[in-house]
Amino acid sequence: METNTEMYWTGLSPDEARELLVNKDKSMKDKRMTLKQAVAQFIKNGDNVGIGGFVNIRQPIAITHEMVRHGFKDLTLSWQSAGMAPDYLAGAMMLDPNHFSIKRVEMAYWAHEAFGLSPMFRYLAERGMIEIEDWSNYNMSARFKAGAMGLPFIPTRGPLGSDIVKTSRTKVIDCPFTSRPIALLPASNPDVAIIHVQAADMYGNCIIRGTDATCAEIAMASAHTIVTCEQLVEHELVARNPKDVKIPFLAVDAVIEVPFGSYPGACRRHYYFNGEHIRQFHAAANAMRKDGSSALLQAYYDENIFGVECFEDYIAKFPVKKLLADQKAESFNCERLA
Amino acid sequence: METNTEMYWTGLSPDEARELLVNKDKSMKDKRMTLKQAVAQFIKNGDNVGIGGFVNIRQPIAITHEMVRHGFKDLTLSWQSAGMAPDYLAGAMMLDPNHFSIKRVEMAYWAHEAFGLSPMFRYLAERGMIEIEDWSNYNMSARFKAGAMGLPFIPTRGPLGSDIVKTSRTKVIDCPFTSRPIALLPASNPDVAIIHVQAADMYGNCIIRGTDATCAEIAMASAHTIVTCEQLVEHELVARNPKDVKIPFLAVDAVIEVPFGSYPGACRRHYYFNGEHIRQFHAAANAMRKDGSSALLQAYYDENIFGVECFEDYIAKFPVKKLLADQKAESFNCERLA
Amino acid sequence: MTVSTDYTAQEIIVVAGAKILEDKKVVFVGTGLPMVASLLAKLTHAPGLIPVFEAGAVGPPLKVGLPISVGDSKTFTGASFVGGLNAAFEMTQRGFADFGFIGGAEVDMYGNLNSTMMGNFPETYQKPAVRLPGSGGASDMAASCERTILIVPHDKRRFNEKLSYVTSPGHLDGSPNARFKAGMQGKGPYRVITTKAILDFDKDTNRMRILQIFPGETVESVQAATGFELLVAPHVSVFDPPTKEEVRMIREDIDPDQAFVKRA
Amino acid sequence: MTVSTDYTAQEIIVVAGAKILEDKKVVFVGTGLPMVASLLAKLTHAPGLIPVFEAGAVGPPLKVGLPISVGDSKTFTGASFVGGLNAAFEMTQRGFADFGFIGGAEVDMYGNLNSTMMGNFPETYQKPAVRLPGSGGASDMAASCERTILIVPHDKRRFNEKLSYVTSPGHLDGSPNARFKAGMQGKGPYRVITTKAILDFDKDTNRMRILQIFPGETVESVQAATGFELLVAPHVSVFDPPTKEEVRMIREDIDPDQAFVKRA
Repeated sequence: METNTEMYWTGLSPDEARELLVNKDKSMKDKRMTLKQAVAQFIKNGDNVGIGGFVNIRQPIAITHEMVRHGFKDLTLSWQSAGMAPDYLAGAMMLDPNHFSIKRVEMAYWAHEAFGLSPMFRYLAERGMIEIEDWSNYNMSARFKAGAMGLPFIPTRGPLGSDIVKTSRTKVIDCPFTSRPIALLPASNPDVAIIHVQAADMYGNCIIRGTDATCAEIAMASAHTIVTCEQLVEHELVARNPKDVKIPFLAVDAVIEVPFGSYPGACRRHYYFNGEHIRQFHAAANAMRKDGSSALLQAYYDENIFGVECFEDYIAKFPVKKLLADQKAESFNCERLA
Repeated sequence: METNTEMYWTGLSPDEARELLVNKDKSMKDKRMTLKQAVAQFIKNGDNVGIGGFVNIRQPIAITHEMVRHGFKDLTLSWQSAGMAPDYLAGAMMLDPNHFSIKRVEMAYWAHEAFGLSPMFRYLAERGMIEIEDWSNYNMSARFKAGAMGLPFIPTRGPLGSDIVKTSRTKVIDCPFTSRPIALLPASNPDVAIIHVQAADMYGNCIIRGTDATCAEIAMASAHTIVTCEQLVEHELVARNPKDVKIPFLAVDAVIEVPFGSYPGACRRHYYFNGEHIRQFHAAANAMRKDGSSALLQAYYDENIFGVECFEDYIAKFPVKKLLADQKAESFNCERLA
Repeated sequence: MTVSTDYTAQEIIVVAGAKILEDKKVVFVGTGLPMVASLLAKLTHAPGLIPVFEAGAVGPPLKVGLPISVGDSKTFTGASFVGGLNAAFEMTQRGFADFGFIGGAEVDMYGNLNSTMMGNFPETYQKPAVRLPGSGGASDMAASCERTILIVPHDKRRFNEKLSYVTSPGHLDGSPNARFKAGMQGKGPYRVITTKAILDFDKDTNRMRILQIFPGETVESVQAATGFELLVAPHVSVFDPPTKEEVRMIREDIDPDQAFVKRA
Repeated sequence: MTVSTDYTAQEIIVVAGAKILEDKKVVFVGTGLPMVASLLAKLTHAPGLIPVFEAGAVGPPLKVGLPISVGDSKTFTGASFVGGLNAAFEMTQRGFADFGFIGGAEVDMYGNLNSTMMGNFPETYQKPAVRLPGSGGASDMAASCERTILIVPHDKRRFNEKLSYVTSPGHLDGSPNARFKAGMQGKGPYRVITTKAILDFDKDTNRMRILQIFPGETVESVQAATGFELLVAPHVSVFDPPTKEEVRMIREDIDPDQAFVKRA
């Protein structure tokens, strides 16, 4: 793909990202708001949106639901490996590209491991409806890291020898110290990061359990960051163990307490996957991928996203016993006293 | 200095560092031994030694005492900011370069903040007895990080515009993405890392409190790592909160429990600085710097290092009340239930 | 050990994968069958195996069951170290991973793998016939693990002379030192485990070579299912079929829910 | 506010440093007087000031007393974020530090600083007349903080046309956009606080300029203690002397042990 091999910045250039941060109010202030407010205030058409989590773990699902309700045009989505979060956005585009559209994805993996391929990705890609820039997991993580470090690029071995070099903005140089080839990857500085974490205080200091994924890097790289959390806690509790904080308040713009905010994906300490619901959603999308029939997918969105006011209403549709079972399943992974 | 501007690797080249690690036994085994064994087994003449901690915080003082007792020739020492650890090594060289000698230092800062300059550094540098390569704190931290990442270099802004570019192996290139200059720093892969931490298990999983400094990066970059710890704890206790582990066992070769191992420097949760003792040591070295009289410095080493079998004997020379007072001072910084 | 008589193709892959892993080594575990194989190795001959998962877990005992994702909560409990993706891949790039398990939809004779797209490259890259998930961490593991173990179902459409897309580089064009010259690290593809055989790579040509065949297969049947010419090791042996106990462990202890090892 | 009559040179530096800091901004705090100034600012007009220390503490309340090192345990207690040096400098390089406080043994008219060596450069770099501690984090702060505040005791030997060594770059040669062209970030030196005056930099030439003089000084006395020609702002005012309360706070509340602010 010719455009990917020419250099240009999607999202912000390193100098733009710097300038925005310099001029931003970085004070320690109360950042609580509703998810509706946060999505309306910090995301705009054409933005590059950095998506946190990893595959279906700690993905910002509640935020993507709200984005779908709001509607956005021509987004670029950036992540390393993701499942349900881009699925929800892509499914909305399948149903009505005038309400929601993705222009481009920069990523390593869009599928579901044990839960299979993404029918949404196949639908959009195989019809040529989105630009794709393939990277690897480390490539994308390192690109966010470069953005978080205020650097224009970062060296990696990762894409060497692969066609990723040919279909991306990677530049391969001879290392000036060893003379061996090394890849330079352009930084990623998204316009906005969407992140779900286990706990945060009202200033945006975030505690992450289990994998940090690339959430801190995405938040630090982005011009703005929206954080949802399972638990909103007192700052004093957080400050007692500042080394548990993975994203400092300086990098966060909005904090919203959303229990089950990564559901039907998993969130360490809180709940394990709801595989049934993931499969049900995919079945609806797969029907449309195969024969173009949107009825099932439309019904899914009408029922779960367009037909509700907020994510809490979506969660309330699940049987209590199922929610408790998924919490119980996680408590087996991660036994602890309440 | 002409030699610093030509490229060569001190310590290990990135490819040598890789090869050594690949062929190393990385299994989870009991790595407890005496400090004497560890220093004899893992440090050799001519090595590049990476020093952990920051200025006089959590420096590997016990390890440097043992190194002085053992005697080493032609060491290269690498760190970002350090105080007492290189002072102890340099003081030994002032007294007898045939017993202990430093060939080269690669560092950002060698002094003591509130406790003043290092008379040892002035003595050796102003007599032209050691090669110096000046860097900044971030430069050195990033060089260790590049080594820890298996990369030959890392880009930074840090030395741009300064004479560090002229007196170091920095290479400035035009960024292939922005066309603006950017500095590339060669990785540092020391032969051996010497690190003190608050707690470790017998496999070498290390818990660090307060600043992580650059300890994880130095350990991951080095061919071998010697760790001393205030507290040796059960693996099960460590594994209960694996996110507290800052250096994984894979990067560690020797674990030795040495209470007060950073004394007379400070160690978060354990003890605050013993400024009196730092000043007493410096006064002895300063006398020699000013007029060449080694008597005071020799007496200090005979009393505290050569005249004792091990670091515990050195600590035992301090009045109990002073040790308790320095523990008490730290408990004020860092109140917690025992 | 009694030999199993009703093992499946996935089960023999898992057993072969487990046996290739050496005790006390570090294995960078990809999603799917490699997780099952690593757990089986750890429960049998390699209790000291150190699993690393790309989402950040290093050295977990895996005592709370089979993870269904490499970022699964089950990978973190009791681990020695937990960071994020950068930390895991930086360690790998540094040389901490002795083995890496990778898979793909297509493989060529030098062990290069495709998990990105099927179609004409580069023409249809942006509108492929079949869009696959993408590299995930495979390209990085391929570039930086010391040795890689490839898992590919054996099928003529998957063993191709030319790949649609090289996602995870193997021995590249097979020329001497090709990986080193390209800036990569590690020795590259070490074994290929398929539904029919275990293959390695010829030292001189870096071409894929039949090392062991699975029960019921012949050198000819393996070659017949391959879209390029395979080399053949001097003494091709038949891989021991899984034992009843190994199959029981996979079905009952490791993957009772058939998350990855399907019975049908 | 009653004016103090017995303040010392270091005390007026601290008060001036504190006043330059703005509330709710992020200040990257170097060792020594900047720590005292930041604490004074936080206790007076800038309670929302966010201190960052290069050893890794971000946003500590500093309620357990004055740190005597930028890696001191006192910087970590109650902080919002604690990493290591890479984390702190990466944040700075990204643009999180509004102000950085740096010092040196020598400064030139463009705010470049030396804290490395005194002697002939490059000839005696490896055997300097006086070896100073080295950059520490100063060079990084100079390259990447948005604005830097310089603290240098005012003395002809320290304010030089040409430095022995440029450790921490300021406005370089003063030419337009010199910093940007050199690859650095931020606007560079903003104020210089000396024992005699507060100086800024002329917008066009980037040359050091007298902005305010300390009580007892004149434009001439400041120039006389300077080894290069200073520019003079249109309306040079006299900086208000510290108040009794400010001096009391420094002596009793902030630095009772005279760790950095010596009374003699």
